[in-house]
Amino acid sequence: DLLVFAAASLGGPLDRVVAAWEEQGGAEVTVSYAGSSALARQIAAGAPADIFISASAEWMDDLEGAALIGPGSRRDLLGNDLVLIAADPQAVPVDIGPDLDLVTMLGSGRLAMALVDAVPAGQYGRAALESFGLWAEVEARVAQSENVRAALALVASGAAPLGIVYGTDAIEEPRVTVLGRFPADSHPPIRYPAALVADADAEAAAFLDFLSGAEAAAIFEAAGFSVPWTSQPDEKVSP
Amino acid sequence: MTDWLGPEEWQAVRLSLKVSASAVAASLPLGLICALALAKGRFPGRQLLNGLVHLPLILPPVVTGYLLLIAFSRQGPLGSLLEPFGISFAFSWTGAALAAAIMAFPLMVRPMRLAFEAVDPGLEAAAATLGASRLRVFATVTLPLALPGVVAGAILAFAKAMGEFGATITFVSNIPGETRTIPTAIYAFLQMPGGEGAALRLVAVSVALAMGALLASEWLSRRIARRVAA
Amino acid sequence: MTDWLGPEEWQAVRLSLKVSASAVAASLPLGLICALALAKGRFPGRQLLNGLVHLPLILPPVVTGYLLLIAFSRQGPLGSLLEPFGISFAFSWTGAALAAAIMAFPLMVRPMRLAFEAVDPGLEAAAATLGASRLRVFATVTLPLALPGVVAGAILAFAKAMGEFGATITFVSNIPGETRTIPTAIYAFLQMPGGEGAALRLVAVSVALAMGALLASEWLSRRIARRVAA
Amino acid sequence: MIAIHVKKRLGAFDLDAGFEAPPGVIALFGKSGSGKTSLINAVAGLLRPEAGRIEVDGAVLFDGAARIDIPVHRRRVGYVFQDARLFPHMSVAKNLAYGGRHDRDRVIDLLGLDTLLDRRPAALSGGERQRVAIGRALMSDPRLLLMDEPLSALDAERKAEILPWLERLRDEAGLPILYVSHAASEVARLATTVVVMEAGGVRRVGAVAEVLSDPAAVGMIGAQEAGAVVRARIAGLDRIDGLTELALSGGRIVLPGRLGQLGTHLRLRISAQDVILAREKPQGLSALNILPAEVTAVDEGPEGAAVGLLCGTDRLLARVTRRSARALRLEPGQRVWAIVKASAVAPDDVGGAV
Amino acid sequence: MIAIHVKKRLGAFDLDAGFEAPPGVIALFGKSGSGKTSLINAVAGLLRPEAGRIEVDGAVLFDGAARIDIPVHRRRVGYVFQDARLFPHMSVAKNLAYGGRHDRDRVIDLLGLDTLLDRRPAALSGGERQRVAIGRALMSDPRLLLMDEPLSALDAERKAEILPWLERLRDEAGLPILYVSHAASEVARLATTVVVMEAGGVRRVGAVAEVLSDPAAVGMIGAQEAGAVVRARIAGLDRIDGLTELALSGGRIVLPGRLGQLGTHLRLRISAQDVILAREKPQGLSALNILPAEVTAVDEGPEGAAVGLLCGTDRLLARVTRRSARALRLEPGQRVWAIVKASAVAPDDVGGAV
Ligand SMILES: Nc1ncnc2c1ncn2[C@@H]1O[C@H](COP(=O)(O)OP(=O)(O)OP(=O)(O)O)[C@@H](O)[C@H]1O
Ligand SMILES: Nc1ncnc2c1ncn2[C@@H]1O[C@H](COP(=O)(O)OP(=O)(O)OP(=O)(O)O)[C@@H](O)[C@H]1O
Ligand code: MOO
Ligand SMILES: [Mg+2]
Ligand SMILES: [Mg+2]
Repeated sequence: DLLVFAAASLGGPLDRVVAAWEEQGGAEVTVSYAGSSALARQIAAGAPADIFISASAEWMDDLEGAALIGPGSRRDLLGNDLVLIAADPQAVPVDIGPDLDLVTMLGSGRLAMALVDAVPAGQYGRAALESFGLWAEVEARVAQSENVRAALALVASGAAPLGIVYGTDAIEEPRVTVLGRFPADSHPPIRYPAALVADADAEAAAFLDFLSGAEAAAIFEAAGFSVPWTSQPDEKVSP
Repeated sequence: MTDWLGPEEWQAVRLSLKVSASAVAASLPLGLICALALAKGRFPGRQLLNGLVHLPLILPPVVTGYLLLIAFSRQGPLGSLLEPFGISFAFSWTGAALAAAIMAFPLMVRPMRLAFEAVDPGLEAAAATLGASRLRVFATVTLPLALPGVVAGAILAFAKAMGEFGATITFVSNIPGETRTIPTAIYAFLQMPGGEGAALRLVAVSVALAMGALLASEWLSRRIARRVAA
Repeated sequence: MTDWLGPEEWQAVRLSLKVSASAVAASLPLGLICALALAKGRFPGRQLLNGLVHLPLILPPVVTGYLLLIAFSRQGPLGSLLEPFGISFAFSWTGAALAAAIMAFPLMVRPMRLAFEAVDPGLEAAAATLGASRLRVFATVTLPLALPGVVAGAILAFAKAMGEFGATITFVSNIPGETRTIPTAIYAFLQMPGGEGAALRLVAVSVALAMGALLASEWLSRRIARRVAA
Repeated sequence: MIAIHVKKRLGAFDLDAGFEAPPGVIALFGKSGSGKTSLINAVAGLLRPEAGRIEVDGAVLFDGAARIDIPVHRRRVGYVFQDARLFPHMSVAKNLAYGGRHDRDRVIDLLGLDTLLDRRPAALSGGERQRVAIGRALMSDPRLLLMDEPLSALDAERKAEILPWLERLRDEAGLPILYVSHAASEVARLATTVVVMEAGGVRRVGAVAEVLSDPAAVGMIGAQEAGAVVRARIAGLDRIDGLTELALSGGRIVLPGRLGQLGTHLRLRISAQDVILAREKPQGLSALNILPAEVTAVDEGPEGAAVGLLCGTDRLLARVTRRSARALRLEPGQRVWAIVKASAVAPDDVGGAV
Repeated sequence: MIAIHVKKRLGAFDLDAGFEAPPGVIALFGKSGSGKTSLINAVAGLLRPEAGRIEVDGAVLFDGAARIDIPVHRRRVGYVFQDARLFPHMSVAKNLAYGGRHDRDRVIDLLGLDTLLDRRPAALSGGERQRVAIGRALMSDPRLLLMDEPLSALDAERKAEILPWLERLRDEAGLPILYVSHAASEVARLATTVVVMEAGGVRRVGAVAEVLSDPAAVGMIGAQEAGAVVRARIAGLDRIDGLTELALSGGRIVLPGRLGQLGTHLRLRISAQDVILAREKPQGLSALNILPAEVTAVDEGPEGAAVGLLCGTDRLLARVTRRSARALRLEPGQRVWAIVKASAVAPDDVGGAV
């Protein structure tokens, strides 16, 4: 049996990948979803996890630094992008760049984001706005949520007129309208690194490979994730 | 002390105190009414009221935050009701206080209710024979005798409000100076690798404040209890 | 009902009941001792004990979970102490129960303490003159008379345990069948696009269960109160 | 006029009591558990009867048929509870003033409360507590006073101080009092009407002089407690010996102490055990009080005989052994001498009905 | 032997009381607030004295100097509180059995508790509660009984039933009893020793016969309550009239009722107001009890004179008006006739010290 620690935002598609794996006769997989920080700390405290899928590179770096992950097993499993969403269904798409007049668009409202210092989605969003020189003028107008799903809820409920969330979040929320996508180069690449936990066995390695395989890729892509490794297949490493 | 907490953290501390105190002060009258109704009332729907009061305790805080968000958004049932009056809790410290008040409400009501139930009905009857109306009996006999429990409930609620996080951040988000209370700041630090140190400093402040409140409440209850029983 | 909750959700429901009930049952003796010590004891460090008991209420749950994680990890001060005995709370349902017990502890102790304080010392003195030792006085007079408060505390703690999320997920993660209680399952659903429906179903179950417990407690307390006062 | 009729079931106990009485002090007399407290609780409004009617001086406090049920706090009843029920969080002064400050200084003085005013009830003795409770009820200026064994926790001296004050309340303020007591001497001193209760019902109602002087009632009241009540006028005062001479309808008697102004009227309780009977007028006795009387009834019981006497127009009661009754050939119509050692004497005003 | 010496400051009140007394019933007599309850609380262990020593029948319960302080539950004191303090969550039966089941059936029968056994205390009347409290203390088989005005809530009939039982406890079981009461008649019937308290201190200690027959003590005890206690032997029984003839040291008297077995000894309280004095032997009185006596002391007070008498070897007490005292020329050494209407009479066993 395998225990996978995965960032909570991977919920739906990862469950489907696990189902596909088990259907093919793979070992039973249990997934524990929580915030990446909590999972990383638990692994550091000796959690019996076999695989860790983080929503941020930082926490994976942290574990790698402490030699808690299988050497060479780390890979960027998934990618994502950032979108600007609006509560107003009639809102017209905009060009996302240095000319974006977010302040005017917000009016008296707030811009919903995840915590800009602490939660990856917020950190990426802040980097993007900084790269356009927009951060200084909107900083005071940002409402920061505990996680990106809460930011999405702020917009979906109409509490905030605009928000910055992952593309995958916007897909399944009918109450929000995507106004535009942030260019990939406006923020550090959004990556979900995955790795084996230090003393994982061969079965875990097999599942990690399955996660990186074509069948899994199809499922993740259907959910809106990008699959960066498909363009760099030779970076795959087997333990 | 000013050295090891930055200005933003001090702001969070001040805000937390303001939010928690306001939450307790504003919900106290309703809390008393609910406690009294649950303790002495015999009306249909009493069980329902009891359940309602306890709901925030049972629900994960994030869910409570979501429900508040939905209810008080501009299109929400309560938000649309209040909007014509210019009342809005969205993204303001009053919203944080509302969230804290709701989360702390069950903790406020329970001890008060128990205290009201423990007041000897014989003394209330004696007051009535001396010509005291129901209201006067309450104000001069029931409430003073239940005061240790009432204070306990209020301080308990204050402590809970100081620690409330999930519902607050979900409902009113985290806006420095407006809704960024101590727990949100702590949460943010804990999300960052290496943020533990800063988080623990804030934890220390938070613990000190709430302990101070608890000590004060103990001292107060004992004074009251001495007045009442000795 | 089985249609609209999947097997995994049923698992979470069963687990939540097991975790909450175990948490309350296991912490009840300590809760009684603490409540009694705080109500009747006059010893140095009473204020410290009082503060300690309330700590989980004041701290954001995530912080409590984090502290538990550090304390009970294999290298942690408590974890290393318990390891030789084969006791481990790490990532098992017992850990979830521990987290729930600690988070619910202040809510358990407060009403019990108030109830103990409200017991007429004259009756305890009467029991002593009839030859009852301290222990017998407690078991036959103090405890029965405080029973409504004790039951209130236990049920309140149960309700809180049913809703506990932050400390649990931080301490023992969110492992289906082992540590995935209703609130963590709700959290996981809320993180998934389109998971709100499933989350709301679980919220409904959670509310129904906790309300059931509350109703049962009301009924029980009233029966006890009638036995005690009428 | 006070008219009380109540029906109420309490567990296995059935309260079904009714009586009417003129204003004054109505003594509720009866064994433990006979329903006295329940009855005055109904008058106070603390116990809601299933049916009945309670009227005090023209004011209807309760009427089951007319659906009248005045709330407790509007009934203006001063209630001295069997357990004092002081407010534990208030000083004695605050307790006293809770219902009003009617006649404050006199009440404090009478009940000896001045040194207690700053104390909390927990620091009072049992008797002190009861005194405060009495003061609190009096100061609320009630139209009806309910007293449930108010004096049983007090020492004799304090009792002797408080009783005249209650009498004055009854007479000067015209305050009706419903008074529960086990002590016939208290009842005799205070009561206008005696209501004897038994098992939730009223067994006997009547003017105090009539009930207490009835040989047939001795069994109900208790042999030790039986005794007649008569009205007397102060006919002389002996300042040197500190004596008061009283004129009864059937003769004069002398009592120790200065009992009042010349010419005023007193109520006199003459305990049945304090009356000695003689066929011939005795000489040289320390008891100076020898009255001619006629035997009206002899009620023989297991422990002796209760003898009803007519002395002038006053009814007296004597208890003698059966042997004495035979030796003196006591039978209705027989003329005897009654030698009286009057014990409990209460000054009573001219207006006071006996 | 019971030896109690305690010092304790309670707010402004200073308890500093000490006395020694032979086993039996020690009556604590004193005004409200004189410290009676505080004193027995110290004996029970509910109030810790600052200094002192408490010894009961050789067992040291407290000794400040030797740092002995037996915990309450090991003192084996049965305490009947001024407020009954029944356990509200237990039935009467459970309350009774809480401290033990000593002599259960007799206690239940005596106190008339059989119909109450299944009730909760809240459904009891005031007197019923006190009876249960007495039963509970008795059933715990104590080595010392503390009773704080236990009978004041009871009616005369019930009192008359319970008193002989307490007497039997004292005599048969040899159970020492510390008894607080305001009623001298209770004290006279029960007490072996009388302790008069005032303002936290002991004002007088002595054997009951000695204290109660001392004319100088009349002021402390109350004029109404004063009266001597004597020892008498049953010298004759009159079955037809239901009389008992008693032999005192100074003569014979006849009392109503069958008071015991021929030849046994009784304790007899003769209230000072029940004694009439005469210079010549009176004839044809209903009071058959005429004893020759010698005046030993005359104590004149504002309301009359207390006269000490020696009748055989028994001391009696009479209260007469000052006018009578003069008319009869009462002075020490004067021989008089005492006419007795004995009222409260308690059967007492031969062994009972008077
Ligand atoms: N805790 C206390 N603080 C101050 N004064 C007290 C305290 N407890 C008792 N007293 C005072 O001590 C005195 C003695 O009280 P205690 O109860 O012993 O009297 P008592 O003789 O039993 O009177 P009673 O016959 O009225 O019951 C009273 O004047 C009372 O007010
Ligand atoms: N709630 C109740 N349930 C059942 N029985 C009750 C209840 N309340 C009172 N009783 C019974 O009713 C009867 C009358 O009680 P009440 O208190 O009126 O008596 P009382 O005449 O005042 O007696 P006491 O002189 O002893 O105070 C008692 O036998 C008592 O046990
Ligand atoms: O319990 Mo919560 O998880 O954040 O307040
Ligand atoms: Mg009563
Ligand atoms: Mg007392």
